[in-house]
Amino acid sequence: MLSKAGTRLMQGNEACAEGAIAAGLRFFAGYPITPSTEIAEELALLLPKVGGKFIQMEDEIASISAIIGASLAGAKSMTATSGPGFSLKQEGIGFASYTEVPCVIVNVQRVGPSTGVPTAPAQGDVMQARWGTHGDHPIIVLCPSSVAETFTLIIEAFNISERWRIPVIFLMDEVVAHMREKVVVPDVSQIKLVERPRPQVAPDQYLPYAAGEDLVPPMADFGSGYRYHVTGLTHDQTGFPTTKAPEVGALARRLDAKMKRAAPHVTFVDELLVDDAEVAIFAYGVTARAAAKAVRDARAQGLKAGLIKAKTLWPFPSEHVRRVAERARAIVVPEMNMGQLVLEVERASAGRAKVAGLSRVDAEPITPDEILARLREV
Amino acid sequence: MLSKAGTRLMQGNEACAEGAIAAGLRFFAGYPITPSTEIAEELALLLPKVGGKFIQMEDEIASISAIIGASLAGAKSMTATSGPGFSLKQEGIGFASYTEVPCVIVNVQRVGPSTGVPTAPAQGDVMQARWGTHGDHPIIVLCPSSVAETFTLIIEAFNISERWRIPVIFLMDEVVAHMREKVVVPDVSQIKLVERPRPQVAPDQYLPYAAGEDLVPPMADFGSGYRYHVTGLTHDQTGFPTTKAPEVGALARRLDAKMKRAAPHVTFVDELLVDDAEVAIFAYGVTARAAAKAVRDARAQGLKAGLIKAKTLWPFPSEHVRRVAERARAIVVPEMNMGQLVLEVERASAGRAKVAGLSRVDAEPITPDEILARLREV
Amino acid sequence: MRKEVRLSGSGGQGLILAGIILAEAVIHDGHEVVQTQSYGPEARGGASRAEVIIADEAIDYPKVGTPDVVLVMSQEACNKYARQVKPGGMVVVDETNVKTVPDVEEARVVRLPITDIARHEAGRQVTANMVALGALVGIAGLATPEAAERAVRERVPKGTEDLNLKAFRLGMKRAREALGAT
Amino acid sequence: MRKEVRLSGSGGQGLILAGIILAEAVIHDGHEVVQTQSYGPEARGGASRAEVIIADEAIDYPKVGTPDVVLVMSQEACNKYARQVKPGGMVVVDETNVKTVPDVEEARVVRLPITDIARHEAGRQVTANMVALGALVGIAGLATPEAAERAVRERVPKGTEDLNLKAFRLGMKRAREALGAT
Amino acid sequence: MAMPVTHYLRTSKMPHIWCAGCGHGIVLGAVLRAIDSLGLDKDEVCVVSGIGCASRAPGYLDFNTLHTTHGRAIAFATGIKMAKPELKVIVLTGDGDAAAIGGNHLIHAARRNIGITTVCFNNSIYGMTSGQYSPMTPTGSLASTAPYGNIEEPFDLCDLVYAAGASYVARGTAYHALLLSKLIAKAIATEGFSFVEAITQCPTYYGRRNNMRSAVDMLKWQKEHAVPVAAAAKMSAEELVGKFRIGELGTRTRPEYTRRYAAVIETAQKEEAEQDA
Amino acid sequence: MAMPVTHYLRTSKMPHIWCAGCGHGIVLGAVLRAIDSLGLDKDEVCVVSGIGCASRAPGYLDFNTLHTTHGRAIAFATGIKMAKPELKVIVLTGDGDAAAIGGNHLIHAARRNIGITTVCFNNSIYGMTSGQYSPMTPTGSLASTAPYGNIEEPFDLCDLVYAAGASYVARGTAYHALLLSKLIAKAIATEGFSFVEAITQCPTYYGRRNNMRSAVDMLKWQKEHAVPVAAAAKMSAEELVGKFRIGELGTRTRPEYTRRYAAVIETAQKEEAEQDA
Amino acid sequence: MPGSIEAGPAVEGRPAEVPVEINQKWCKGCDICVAFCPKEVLARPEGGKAQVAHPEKCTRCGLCEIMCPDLAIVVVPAARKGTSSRGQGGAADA
Amino acid sequence: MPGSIEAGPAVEGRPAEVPVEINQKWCKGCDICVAFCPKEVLARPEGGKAQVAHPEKCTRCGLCEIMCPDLAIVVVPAARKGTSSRGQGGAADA
Ligand SMILES: Cc1ncc(C[n+]2csc(CCOP(=O)(O)OP(=O)(O)O)c2C)c(N)n1
Ligand SMILES: Cc1ncc(C[n+]2csc(CCOP(=O)(O)OP(=O)(O)O)c2C)c(N)n1
Ligand code: SF4
Ligand code: SF4
Ligand code: SF4
Ligand code: SF4
Ligand code: SF4
Ligand code: SF4
Ligand SMILES: [Mg+2]
Ligand SMILES: [Mg+2]
Repeated sequence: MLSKAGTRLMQGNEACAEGAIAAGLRFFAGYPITPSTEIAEELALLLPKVGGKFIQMEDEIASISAIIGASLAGAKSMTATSGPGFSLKQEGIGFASYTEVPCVIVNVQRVGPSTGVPTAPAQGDVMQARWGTHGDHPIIVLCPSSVAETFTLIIEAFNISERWRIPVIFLMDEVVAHMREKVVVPDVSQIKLVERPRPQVAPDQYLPYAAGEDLVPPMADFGSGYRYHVTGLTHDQTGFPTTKAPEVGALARRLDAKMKRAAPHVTFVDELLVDDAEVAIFAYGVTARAAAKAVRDARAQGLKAGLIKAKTLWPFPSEHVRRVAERARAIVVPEMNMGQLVLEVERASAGRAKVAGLSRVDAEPITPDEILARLREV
Repeated sequence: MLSKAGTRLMQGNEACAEGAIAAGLRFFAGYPITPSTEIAEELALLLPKVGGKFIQMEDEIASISAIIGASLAGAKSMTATSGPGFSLKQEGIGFASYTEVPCVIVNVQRVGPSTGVPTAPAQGDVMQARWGTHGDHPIIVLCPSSVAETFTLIIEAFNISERWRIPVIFLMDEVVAHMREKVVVPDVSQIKLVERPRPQVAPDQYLPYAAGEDLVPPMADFGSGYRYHVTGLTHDQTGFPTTKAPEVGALARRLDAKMKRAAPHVTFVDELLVDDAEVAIFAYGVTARAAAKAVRDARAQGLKAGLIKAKTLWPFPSEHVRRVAERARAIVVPEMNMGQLVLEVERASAGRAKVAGLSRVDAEPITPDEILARLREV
Repeated sequence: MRKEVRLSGSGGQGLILAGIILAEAVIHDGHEVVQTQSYGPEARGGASRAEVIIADEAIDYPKVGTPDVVLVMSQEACNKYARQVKPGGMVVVDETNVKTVPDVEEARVVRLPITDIARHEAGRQVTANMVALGALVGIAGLATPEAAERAVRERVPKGTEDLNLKAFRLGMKRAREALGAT
Repeated sequence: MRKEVRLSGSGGQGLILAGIILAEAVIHDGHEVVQTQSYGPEARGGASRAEVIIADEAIDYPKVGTPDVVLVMSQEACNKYARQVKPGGMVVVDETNVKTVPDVEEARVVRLPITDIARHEAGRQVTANMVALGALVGIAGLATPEAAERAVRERVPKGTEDLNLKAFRLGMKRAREALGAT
Repeated sequence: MAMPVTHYLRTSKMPHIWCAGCGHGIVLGAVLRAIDSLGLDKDEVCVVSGIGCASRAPGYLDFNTLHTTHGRAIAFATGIKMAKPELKVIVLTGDGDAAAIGGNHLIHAARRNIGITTVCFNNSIYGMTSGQYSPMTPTGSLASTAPYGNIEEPFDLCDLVYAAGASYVARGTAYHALLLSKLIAKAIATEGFSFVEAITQCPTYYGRRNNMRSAVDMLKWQKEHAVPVAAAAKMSAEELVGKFRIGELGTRTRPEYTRRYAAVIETAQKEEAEQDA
Repeated sequence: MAMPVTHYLRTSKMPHIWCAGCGHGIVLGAVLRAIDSLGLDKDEVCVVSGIGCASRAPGYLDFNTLHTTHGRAIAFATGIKMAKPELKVIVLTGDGDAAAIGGNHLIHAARRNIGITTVCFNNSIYGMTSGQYSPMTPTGSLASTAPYGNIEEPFDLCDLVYAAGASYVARGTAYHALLLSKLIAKAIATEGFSFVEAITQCPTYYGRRNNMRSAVDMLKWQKEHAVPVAAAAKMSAEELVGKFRIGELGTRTRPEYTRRYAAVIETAQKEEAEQDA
Repeated sequence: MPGSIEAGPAVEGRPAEVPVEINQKWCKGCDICVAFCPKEVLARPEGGKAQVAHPEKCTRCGLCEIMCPDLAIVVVPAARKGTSSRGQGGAADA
Repeated sequence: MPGSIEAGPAVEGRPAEVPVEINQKWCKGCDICVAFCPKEVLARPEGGKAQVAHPEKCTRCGLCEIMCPDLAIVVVPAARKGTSSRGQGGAADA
C-alpha cells in the first residue's frame, strides 16, 4: 500500500499520510480524533514498512511532546489532530517554535468551538493556528484545497519546517480530509527533499543557537556527538537560559526576522484571473474550489471576477491582497467561520478596496452560488 | 486581611484576589505559576473566611474544568495562570464560551513563548486571548494598568461574565501584578454586583439555551430543581446535541450576535487629550502608563499628543480608533510584544492615519522616552 | 460533462465501498472524479451515503447538489433522497428493501430486486453492493464495464474477486433488462 | 514631586519588607506611591532589590529610572547600584557590609554601620532592615516619622513591634547624626 | 427497585445512539438501578461525562447532566462537588476518556478522596472514533491503529486507582449486570472517591476485529473470563492468567475531601472572627 | 567510580542555582555516580526534564540535555527513545512535575514499559514557584497555598508507578546518597521503564514553613523516617505509620516497548516484501 | 422516591399473560435477550426486533430486562403474587 | 569509560596531606558536610564556606563528597595506598 508512483484514488487524509512519508516522515505520535483519525490509522500501517515509527500517545499534549523529542533525535516528525486536540497542543507548539525544532502539526478542522460537530467541516481555526500559543512566535500555516494538493503541500510542509526550523501547521478541513480524488503520485526520485541545516563545525565549536546569514541555526541530532542543551526558557546562542535584556530581545528579534526571511520562500498563492478583476475573491481550503467555480460563473455572466487562492495562510500573503486591492473594487472573503482571515484582508487592503466577508457556519460548505451572489452584491 | 473599606497598599495580584472576592468569587481552582501565584496564595487564605472554596488542582486543564463545573453549580468562579497555563486552558475556555458558563480567567503575562522568562513582563498573549481556542467563540478581554484599576476592573469582569454568560479573560502583566500601589477599597455596599440571569419559568418549561431579546439564555444552577443538559457539542435551544444545519448555524450566529450586543456595555476606554491630537497613542496595561507620561511630555514640548487607553482589548474598541484616525496624523501603538494589537489598530484605521508599532521584547517595560521619540518620528 | 451520483441505503450494505470502486473505475477511464461520503452519527447504524462526481475536467466544487443518478437501497434512503434527483435523471431502486417510491417527476425510476439478486442469484447477500454497482454502470453509463471490473478486482478482498464480479455482472445485466422494460 | 528610592542588598536582609513599610508610610502621609521589587533567579539567594516611587500626584510610569535615594546593604549591590543615583541624590551605605564605595559624583554618600547597629544596639541582626528604614526616613525625608512608625507597627509580626520600632528609631537617630557629620 | 429505569430516562431522547448490542446500555441500566436502589432524588444527582460513546450516557438521563471535554469529566465534577457537596456526583466515562487522556484527573481525584463516583465503561477500545486501541486494549488485539497487533499492555485500572488512594474500587461486567448494579450502588453510597470498572463490549469495533462476531459472543467471553474475587483468592497466579477479577477489589476509610474542606472553612472563619474581635 | 562527578558537569555553568542546602544537588550527584558506575559514554546519554528547581538539573550536565515544558518530560523522552532506542534516556523531574501535571505521562510510560529511567526529586513541595503544596506534600503540612494545613493525602508514588506497570521501582533519600546512587544505577540498567523516587529537601520553602530550620535537620528527618524494605517487611502496619520504605520496592520483567516496536517493523517489512513479491 | 412501588407506564393495565414487554421502538435486535433468556421465551425474526415467543415459559427472572442494552425490556410483575423481578435489580444494602 | 581510573583535575598534583578539597566557588555554606562528617574534620565560620579544619582526622570515608549538594567536595585518594573513596560511590553491580 505504500505510495508507488502512478495514478490513484486517495482520500485526503490518506494523501496527507502518504505524502508525509514521501517527505521523509519517520516518526508520528498522535491521539485519535475525528476527522483526522485516518491519518494516524494509515501511518500505523505504513510507517513500520519504511522503518519508521508510530505511537499512539495518551493524549495530544504527549503527542506533540513526543514528536519534538523525536525530531531532536533526528527523525522527521509529525502529529495530527483536530480542534480540541489542537487547542491542547498549543503549549507544545510554542516550545517547538521557540526552540526551533522542525515538525509538522496537522489540524483537520471541524465545527467548533469545543466539541462542536466532530464530523462536519469548518474553517474556524485559522486565527488560532497563528495565535494559539502564548507569546510571539514564528509559525507557518499551509492549507490544501484538494487531495492532490494535500499530497504535494504536505511535502512542502516538511521541507519548509526542516529548512527554516519553524513548526508548520498543516490546516485541512473535513471536506478535503475525507473526500477521495485522483492523485498522481510522483516517482520518489522526483520528490525534492530538504534536510535541516546541520552543524559544519566540530562539537566543541558548536553554538546551537548561533545563526548565520539566513538566521537559521544549524541543528545537531541528539546522540550524534554534539552534546548541547535545549530549553524553552529564553536562551542565548549557547542554548542556555538567559534573562539579560539584550539577549532576551535578540532572540525574539531573530525569530521574527527569520520568519520574515522565510516568508517569500513559503508563501504559496494561486491567482486566477485577478489581473483585470473588478471584484476579487480571497479564499482557501475547500472554499477556494467553490470560489473558482463562482469566478467562472461570474465571468460567464460578464462580471470580471478573480480569485486569490491562498495555500499559505500564515505568513499572510498581504502583498497579493494589496496588489489586488489596488485595482479591484471589492474583495469577497468566503470562509466557513464568522470571519477570520477577512480581518487580515481588510488590514492588508488598508481601505483601498471594499472588503466583504461571507461566512457560513452551519456545518455545510459554501456553495459557488452563494459566492456568486455576494460578488454581484458588492 | 479581608478587604475592609479604606485605603491600603496592595500588590496587583492581591488586588485581583480581593477584588474578585468583593465581586462575589466563591470558588477558585488553580495551579501555581509565576507571576500569577500570589493570586492563588491570597485566595487560599481568604476564600474560606467568606465560606468560599479554594482548590489547587493537578494542572491548569483540571483548574479551568473545575471552575466551569463550580459555576454550573452556582458559584462565581475564577482561575488564574500565566502563558504556559493559559495555553493549556484553551480547550476549556472554548467549552465555557460555547456552553455560556460565566467564569473569569486571569492571565498574568510574562515573557514567552514557551517558558520564556517567568519573572519578566510582556504583553505577548493579547492575540491568544482572543483566538487561542479553536472555532469561533465569544470572549471578552479586560486589561488593567494599575493596582487600583485591577481591583475595580476585576469586579467588572465578574459582572460582565455573569450578565452576558461569556468567559472574561483578565489579562494582566507582570509589572501590574507584582507592584504595590494605593487602593481605595470601597465599602461592600458601594459595590454593584451583577448576577447571571436565572430562569423565570418552572423547571418543565425551562429551555436552557433559548435566549430572549438580549440573546442571553437564563441559567439555572445544577441542583436547584432545573434538570437540564449541558454539552460542548453543538446544541439546540433545549441544550441537546444537534447536527442539523439550521440549528448549528443558529447557535454560532446567536453567540456572535450576543457578543456584539454586549460590546458597548463591556468596552472600557479612557481617552486622554485625543480631541485635538495630531498624533495619538493606543496603549494598554503598564505600557499605557508610560504612554500617559509621553503624552504629557509631548504636550510640554508643543506636540499635540493624545492617548487611547484601552481597558477592554476584546471586543476591540475599533470605533475609538476609527474616530481618532480620522483626525490624527498617526497612531503609535507601543506594546511589549512584536506587534499584536497594532494589527487591529491598522485594520480599524483603514488607511486613514499612519499606524506605527513600537515593540519592546527584552523583558523590560517600554519607557515614556521611547514612546515620545516614536511620536516625534511619525 | 459533470455527473453527480448518490448511493444511499443503510450501514452495512457496503455502499461506501461501491462508491469508491465506482470512483476508481472513473479514474481508470481517465476522467476526473471526487468521491465523498456521509459521516456522523448517521454513519453508525442507520443511514449511509456515498457520492461520486464524475467530470471531464478538474472538479471545483466537490459536493453533490442535485444528483443525476440516485441509488436507494433502503426505504428510509428512498424517502429522503429519491426526490432530490435532477430532472431528467435516474433513480435506481432496490425493490427488495424499498416498498414505496415517492412520485419522482421528470426522472426515470428503475426498480430492481438488488438484494434478492445478490442473495439468490449471486449467492451471498453481502454482494448487493456489487449488484448495485453493476446496475449503475450498466444503465447510467458512469464508467466503462472494463474499468469497473478492473476496479472491483483490485479493491475487493483477495479470494472474493469472482464472487463479486459475478454479482457485478448480474447487476449490469439485470439492470439493462429492466431499463428495457420500463 | 517625584522621588525614586532603591533599596538593595542581598536576600534575607528584609529589604522588600522595608520597601513595603516605606510605601505604606507614604500612603499614611497621603501621598501617591508605587513599590516594586526584583524577581527572578536573583530573588532567590543572591541579590535583592526593592523600589519605591513617591509622588504628589498619580504616578504614571511605575519603574525607577535614576533613583534619588539608593540604599546599599551589600558590596555587590553597592557596586551595581550606587553609581546609578541621580545627581544631587543620596546614597545610604551599610558600612558593616560594604567596604568600598565607588566614586559617586554629585551625590551625597551617607555611611552607617547599619547591620552592626541592628546586631549590637537594637539587639537582633534581623532588624537591620528597620535600622535602614529609619535612616531613610530620618535623612531623606521620604515619609514622616509618625507615618513610618505606624506602618512599622502594622506590618511587623505581632509581638515584635517594640523591637522593630527601637531599631527604626536607632536608624533615624544615627543617620541624622551621620548626616550632620558628613 | 422502586421505579423502572424509564423513570430516570429522558425517554424523548431514546432510542440511544449506541450500536445494536453495545454493552454501554447494559451498564447504563445498572447505573440507574443502583441509583434507584438508593432512593436518590433526581434533583440531588448530577451526572458528568467526558467524550466518547460511553460519555454520551448523561444525555439520556433525567438528572443534572453535563457532557464535558474529552478526559476532563472528573475535573469538572470536582468543581461541582466543591461548590455543592450535597450533590451526588457521578461520572460516567469510557476507558479512553478515563484512562488515556483523563488518567491524571482520575488518580488525583482518588488521591484527594473527593466524594465522586466514577463508573468507567471499559470496552477496551476507542469506540467513538472507530476503534483505535486504548490503554485498556489487551496486548495482541487488533485495532485500527494496531494493525500488527497491540504491543502495549493494559492497566489494571482498579489496582491503579486503589494505589492512588480511592476509598472504594470494584469491577463488574455487562454480563454480570446485577452484580454490577450492586457494586455501583455501594460505590455511590461510599463517602470518598469510588470507582467501578465495568467491562463491556463494543461489538462494532472491538468484537468485529477480534474474532468475536456478536455482542452475545462478547458477553459469553465476559462470563468465561471473569473470576469473582473470593474465587480468585483461592486460585494460583497461573490459573488467573488471562482472567480478570470481579467484585469489590479494595475498600478503605479515609476522610472525604469536601468534609475536610468544611473544616478548613470553620478554622478560617474562627480565626477571622478572633482577629476582628 | 572511574570519573569524578565534575567529569559529567558543565563546570562553566556551576555553581548551580539551587539554594544552600537544597537536596537536589545531592540527588544529582547520585545520578552522576550511577551513570559513571555503568561506564556510559556521554554521547549515549540523554537527559530530559520538565520545569521546576529539580528540572534545572540537565543544564549542568554534559550530555544531550533537554529542558522541556512543565510535566511533559517523559512524553518528550518517549519521542527520543522511539527515534533512537540506543540512547539511555533519563528523566530528571520534581514531585510536581512528575506527579501533579505530569502524572498521566508517568503512568502511561510505566504501562508501555518504555526504556526510560525517571528519577523524581521529591521535596514534597513546588520549590520553583515558592512553596505551594504538591501531590507529595504530607497531610497537615503548611504551604503557601495550604495556610490552614494541607488537607490532601500524598501519593505513594512508587506503589502507583508499579501498579501502572513499571519494570523497576525504588525509593531512596538524599541522606542515603550512596544507596540512592546504587538504586539509580540499577534503574538505568533495567531494560523497561524504571522509576526512582528520591526523597530530598527544600529547606527554603518546605523546611522553613514546617519547623525544620535547616537542611541538616531535614536530612536527619530523612534518616529517622526511612525504613529499609527488608526491615519494613518485619514491621507491623502501626510501626510503619509516619515512616516510609526505602530500597527496591518492585521489580518485574516485561518486554521493553521499543524492542516490541522493532518486532512490529520486522513484521510489517516482511509483509510488504511478500506483497511486492 | 415518592409514589408507589409499582409505578411507571410499563406496568399499568397489562394483561396478566404478557410477562415481558419489549419496546419495539427501542429494540435494536441485538439478540442478547434471546441468547441469554434461560427459558427460551424470546425469539427474533431475521432482521427484526425481539418478540415474546413463549410467554408461558417465562419465570419472570428479570435477566432479559437487565441485560437489554437498549433498555427496551420490562418484565411485568405477576399481578399481586410473588415479588417483582425488579426487586432483584438493586438489592444492594449499601 | 576510556582513560585512567584516577583521571580528572581534582586529583593531580595535590599534596598528600589534604584529604578533602572544597571548591570555595561552589560551596554555599549549607553545613551539611560539617554536620555529617563522622570525624568532625570540617568546620564553617559564621557566614562563610566550609573548611578542612582537622585534616588529620579524616578517614577519607567519602561521605562529605556524596552529601555535598553543591558538588563542591572531592575526597582526594590517599596516594598509592588504599582504595579511592570514589570507588564507594557507584559500586552497584547492575
Ligand atoms: C481532546 C480530544 N481528543 C480526542 C478526541 C476524540 N475522541 C472522542 S471520543 C474518544 C475516545 C473515546 O474512547 P472511550 O472513552 O473508551 O469511549 P468509547 O467511545 O469507547 O465508549 C476520542 C479519542 C476528542 N473529542 N477530544
Ligand atoms: C504549564 C505550567 N504550569 C505551571 C508552571 C509553573 N511551575 C514551574 S515549576 C512548578 C512546580 C515545580 O515543582 P516540582 O516539580 O516539585 O519541582 P521543584 O521546584 O520542587 O524542584 C510549577 C507549578 C509552569 N512553568 N508551566
Ligand atoms: S462503536 Fe462500540 S462503543 Fe460505540 S456505540 Fe458502537 S458498539 Fe458501543
Ligand atoms: S527553592 Fe527549594 S527546591 Fe528550589 S532550589 Fe531552593 S531549596 Fe531547592
Ligand atoms: S436485548 Fe433488547 S435490544 Fe437486544 S434484541 Fe432483546 S430487546 Fe432487542
Ligand atoms: S424474565 Fe427471564 S425467563 Fe422471562 S423472558 Fe426474561 S429472561 Fe426469559
Ligand atoms: S556540604 Fe558542600 S556546600 Fe555545604 S558547606 Fe559543605 S562544602 Fe559547602
Ligand atoms: S571523607 Fe569522611 S572523614 Fe573525611 S572529611 Fe569527608 S566525611 Fe569527614
Ligand atoms: Mg472505550
Ligand atoms: Mg518539588
